[in-house]
Amino acid sequence: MLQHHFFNMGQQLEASVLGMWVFLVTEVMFFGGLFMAYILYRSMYPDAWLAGSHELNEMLGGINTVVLIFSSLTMALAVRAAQVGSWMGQVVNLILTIIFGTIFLVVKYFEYAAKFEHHLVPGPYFDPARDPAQQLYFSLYFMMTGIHALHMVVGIVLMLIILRMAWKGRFSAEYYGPVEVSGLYWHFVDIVWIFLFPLLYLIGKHH
Amino acid sequence: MQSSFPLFPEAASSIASDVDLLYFFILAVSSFFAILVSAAVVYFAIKYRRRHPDEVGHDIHGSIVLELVWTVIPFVLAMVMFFWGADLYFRLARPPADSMEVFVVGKQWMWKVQHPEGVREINELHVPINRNVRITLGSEDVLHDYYIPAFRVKMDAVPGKLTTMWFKATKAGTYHIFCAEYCGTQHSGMIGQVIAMEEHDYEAWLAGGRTTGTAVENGERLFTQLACITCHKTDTSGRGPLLAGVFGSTVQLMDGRKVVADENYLRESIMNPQAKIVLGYQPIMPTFQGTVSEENLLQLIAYIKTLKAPAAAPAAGAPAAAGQPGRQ
Amino acid sequence: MTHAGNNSGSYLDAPHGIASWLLTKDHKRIAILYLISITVFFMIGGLFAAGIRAELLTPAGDLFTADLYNKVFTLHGVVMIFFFLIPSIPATLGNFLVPIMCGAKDLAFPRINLLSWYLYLIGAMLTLGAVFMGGVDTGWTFYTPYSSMASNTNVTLAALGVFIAGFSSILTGFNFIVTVHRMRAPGLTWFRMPLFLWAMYATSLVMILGTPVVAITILLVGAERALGFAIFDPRVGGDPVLFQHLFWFYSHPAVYIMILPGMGVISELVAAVSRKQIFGYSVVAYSSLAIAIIGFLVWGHHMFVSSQSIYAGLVFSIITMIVAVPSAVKTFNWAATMYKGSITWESPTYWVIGFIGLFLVGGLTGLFLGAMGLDVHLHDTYFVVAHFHYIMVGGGVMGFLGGIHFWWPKMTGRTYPETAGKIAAILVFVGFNLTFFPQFVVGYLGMPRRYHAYPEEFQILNVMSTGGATVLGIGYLLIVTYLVASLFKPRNASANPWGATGLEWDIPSPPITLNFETEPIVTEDAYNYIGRAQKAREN
Amino acid sequence: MSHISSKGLYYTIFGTLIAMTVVTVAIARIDLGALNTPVALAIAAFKATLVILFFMGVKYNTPLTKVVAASGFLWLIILFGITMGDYLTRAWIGFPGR
Ligand code: HEA
Ligand code: HEA
Ligand code: HEC
Ligand code: CUA
Ligand SMILES: [Cu+2]
Repeated sequence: MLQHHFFNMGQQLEASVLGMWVFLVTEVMFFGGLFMAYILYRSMYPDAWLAGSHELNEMLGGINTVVLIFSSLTMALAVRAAQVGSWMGQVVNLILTIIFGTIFLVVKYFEYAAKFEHHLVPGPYFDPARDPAQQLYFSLYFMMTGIHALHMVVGIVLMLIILRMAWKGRFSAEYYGPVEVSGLYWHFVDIVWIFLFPLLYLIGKHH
Repeated sequence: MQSSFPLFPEAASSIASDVDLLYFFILAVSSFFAILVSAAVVYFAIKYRRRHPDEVGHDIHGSIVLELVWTVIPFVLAMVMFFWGADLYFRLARPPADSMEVFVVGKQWMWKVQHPEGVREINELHVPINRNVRITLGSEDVLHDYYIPAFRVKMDAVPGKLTTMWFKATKAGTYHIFCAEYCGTQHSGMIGQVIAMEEHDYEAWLAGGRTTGTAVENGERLFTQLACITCHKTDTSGRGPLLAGVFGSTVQLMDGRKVVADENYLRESIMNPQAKIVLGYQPIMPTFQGTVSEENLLQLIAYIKTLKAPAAAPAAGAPAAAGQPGRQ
Repeated sequence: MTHAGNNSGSYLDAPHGIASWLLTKDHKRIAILYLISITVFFMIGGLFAAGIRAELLTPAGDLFTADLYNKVFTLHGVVMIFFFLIPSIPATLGNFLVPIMCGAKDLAFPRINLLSWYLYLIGAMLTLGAVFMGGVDTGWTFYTPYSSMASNTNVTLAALGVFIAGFSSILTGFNFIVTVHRMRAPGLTWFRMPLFLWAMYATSLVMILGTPVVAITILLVGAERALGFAIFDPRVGGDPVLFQHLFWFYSHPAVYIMILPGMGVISELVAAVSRKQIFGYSVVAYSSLAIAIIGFLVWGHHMFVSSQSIYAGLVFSIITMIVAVPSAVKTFNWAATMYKGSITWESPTYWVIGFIGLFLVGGLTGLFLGAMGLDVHLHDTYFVVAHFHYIMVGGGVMGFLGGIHFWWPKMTGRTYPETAGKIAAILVFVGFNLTFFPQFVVGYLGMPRRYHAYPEEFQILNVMSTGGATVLGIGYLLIVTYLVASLFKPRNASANPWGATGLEWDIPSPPITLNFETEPIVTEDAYNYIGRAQKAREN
Repeated sequence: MSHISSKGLYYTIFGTLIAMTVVTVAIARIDLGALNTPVALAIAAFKATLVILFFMGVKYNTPLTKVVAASGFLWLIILFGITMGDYLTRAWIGFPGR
């Protein structure tokens, strides 16, 4: 398990955890560019944001938020199971995590389909009756949720790999780095959604 | 014009020699440091050249005093450069109130100029010397940049908004205009000339130019042609707000924000009317994006700017003009 | 080719075969892979530069069409920046030296290191693909709305290439940070680290914090073009200037990705050629971090005439002036290190002196640009072109070449002909100045950059520039020639040909696959020339 | 890193996160004037902090990890703060495009 260039397991685990954190910092900045555009345009076109947000399905967004929180819990429990060396705990929680992630994507698919039907996809087919500035809103909506969904896909693939390793009993109280590190990634993707949900779905719901 | 091998640009505006002065100051500081350090390095390299293969240098680790000295001195000099540069920049950014106004629109790949008197020209700009000239810049397509090296002025033309620059020519002559922001194939062909003339020559030139009415007259005509007038009547009975006095006022928007109605606000109100809805009105104004060219837009704005608030202005403290919910 | 028996464990020899190279996880082999690839891209970028200079020999745009010229300078900029200079020192010398200087057997994530090289290659291939499918003409800055709406060239493909190359750069930075934090040998405290490590660490910070922002920005431009999205589109109320903010948020700090490694190399070289402790070691170390961090606050100095608020301009201008100070401090410390040194006149010294002189001019002309009122006149003229070539070619490339000359014996086990090295350094220095000094003059005269044709009165200066570029090109060709030729000679380099300190000089040239037979233990500060000499005398 | 949190802690955090989600949705229906967005963001930030501290275990991690985790957000503030600083001061001078 110890790779040739590390001197001991502790060094290896510390290096991979630190590595994941450093990587997550780059992820924060990556989404940061989108949030920057969001902040600017929302401050310039509050009405367009209001109108755009009204087209989103708050219910589906809310369900997805809950689904992701569930998946974060099972992820945390999977890491814990690895730490205490429980094979059953790892496998069950990882499977649950993957299921929740998949539910999220399925819901997302239905949301996107509705947007296509209602001519809310920016570009030539965008509903001409709408204020053009709403194209900014929907462009950002699709970029932000789309890139987030892409991260979910990557996360699910990652989880499948980890599941396979866990299934084979590769992890133990001494060696659980990969579970922990992919868990960090999974939680990060959840955090992004925690911000996206109110910022995209919950604008001016009291109107 | 210029000699065939110039090494320094002509200084033909009121600000040019001030810019040059700062240039020479930084040049002097830079030359000092560049020569000092290079000379030191070369001198040390020769003086302390290695004499036997096993020789090592002296045991010197550093000196706090020296570190402080060469931190503080560059810092102070850099601050001088900053304040000096900032002062110049502020002067370049603020057109004097008495400036005559010229509209310039950049378009792939030409400059269209419109004088207040209505004379138009392409890729040329005739200006009188010793008068402040304020240029309002627009762009029809991509970024461009109006650059007159002899005047040391430059400003981007940004699609979607208006920008400003100004200068006062001091020497009659013909100078280059360059497009300094990359804008596609003919970027290097988007050039022209400023012709700075004595005041009376300029008047003569203006009189000889063909015009289709002043900018304001054209704006007024467009205002009718485009049927703005159907909603923006000369009293408050229209479906749109009364435009008299709007320029420079503070407008109350439906979403609670307040904005000052400057040129860019007027521009946006016409091209993207939904972006800011005046309090008390419906978002019914159609967009004129695509219908109104950037030049016509400048004319409309020039016209709206001349519409002064009605004589019976409300007394101080009284609510805004009757029927004008959005106006303050 | 003969293989000296005592080097049988060298990383170059075992295992054999192309596959063992293409699938290697050894940081030293990856460094070599990178070295080969960036050299190829430097040549390609240089060919484009030759095209630019040939066109500008005459005022009329007679050699190329305007369209072609625009593609040539765009690709020159894109290739040189993203595929040559940004990876140059970090991915070659950095990859090779960071683990060794740390006393580690490899980088923390060898597989990711290899991945980063493949990402680089994929990005490079996509960009080259864009070249073969007709090129791109946006300038390396990809300004909207030209790039998103007006240009009818292969922007999307090139942008994708840059996007992917960005990830390669992120992964390199990420690897270095973890390595420096977690893999240092016992006894190697932060303030015993060679300054090259400090510089690589600071560079990596910029890579991981800045690169993602430009990646997403480029992706947005791609989405506008490919999917019809609207982010910067002024017709629906988008702001093209927002693109500039996002772009320069990365691309100004990126200029420090390009120069900090060079500064790190020069710090090593100055100490080694003077056989002396660096003057003000900790100040030089901290100034790298200061540059990396403060460098993030100045990006708007590229936007003084972009219609950004003048108050924002004020803030950017003052911080620009402040960030110049740590560079100044470094320069003075290098000069002071040479005072009372024992200075050799071997070829690395030539590069050191060349670097300091040219970097000085480049950096100082940055001050002209940072002074807002003056930048109004200078922005987007050849003055800017001259400024950044002085730093990037005079500083960055000189630093890179200096480092290559210095560590070449270590990397390949071969020495190169000293005289040729000196002649090349002089040719490059002279040719460089002849190329770019006239551009300051023509820039202050007002010649805008990215111009395919220009007014006649600028011709003489442009002819000088083209002449200089020829000399410069010959200089570079000479270097490539003798370095490549040296590879066909037997390995003759000793472990420590310069008599320098540093962990890399304590191991054989070329090093063995896992660098160290036993884990090294560090007991002394970096550049302990005097201590070592004393010990040698005692024995 | 070798720290192992109890399952109970995870369930508590989970419960809080769900509750906070309900609160956000509920509060969005109340008109708080200009405060709606800040409140929504504050709740989101609170939720994110919980995830970072407990699910991701930063609370029990080395100071270095804490610094790294914080630096991402610090740099975001730089990006947002300075850029918006430009846009918010644009109208001050009163000449378009300056
Ligand atoms: C490696 C690359 C690199 C580096 C290190 C720098 C370093 C600096 N740059 Fe440069 N720059 C570029 C690459 C680089 N630049 C590029 C590529 C562009 C153009 C991009 C494009 O538009 O395509 C550009 C453009 C550019 C502009 C915008 C010009 C314009 O388009 O209008 C400005 C403006 O402020 C600027 C300033 C500076 C400053 C102040 C420094 C400072 O960091 C320099 C500090 C160094 C010194 C000052 C020298 C040493 C000091 C002394 C010996 C002591 C004396 C010092 C004092 C008195 C303070 N640069
Ligand atoms: C690392 C970065 C880097 C490097 C090394 C260089 C190297 C050179 N650059 Fe480059 N340059 C940029 C980065 C760089 N440049 C950037 C970012 C721009 C802005 C682009 C934009 O506006 O978007 C630019 C723009 C630019 C311009 C301005 C174009 C314009 O605005 O219209 C010019 C003009 O002279 C120029 C010249 C040169 C020259 C002569 C070299 C020389 O140093 C190159 C010498 C090298 C060789 C010549 C190669 C070696 C020899 C061979 C491969 C053999 C074949 C050669 C011959 C037969 C001659 N460059
Ligand atoms: C169909 C009716 C209609 C037409 C036609 C119309 N407008 Fe308007 N306009 C409005 C309404 C309603 C408002 C206020 C709501 C808003 O801000 O969109 C308005 C607002 C404005 C404002 C902002 C006024 C303020 O008080 O802040 C300007 C400027 C303006 N219009 C100019 C024009 C010009 C110029 C034209 C013609 C090219 C035009 N309008 C055509 C209905 C119209
Ligand atoms: Cu217009 Cu360049
Ligand atoms: Cu910069």
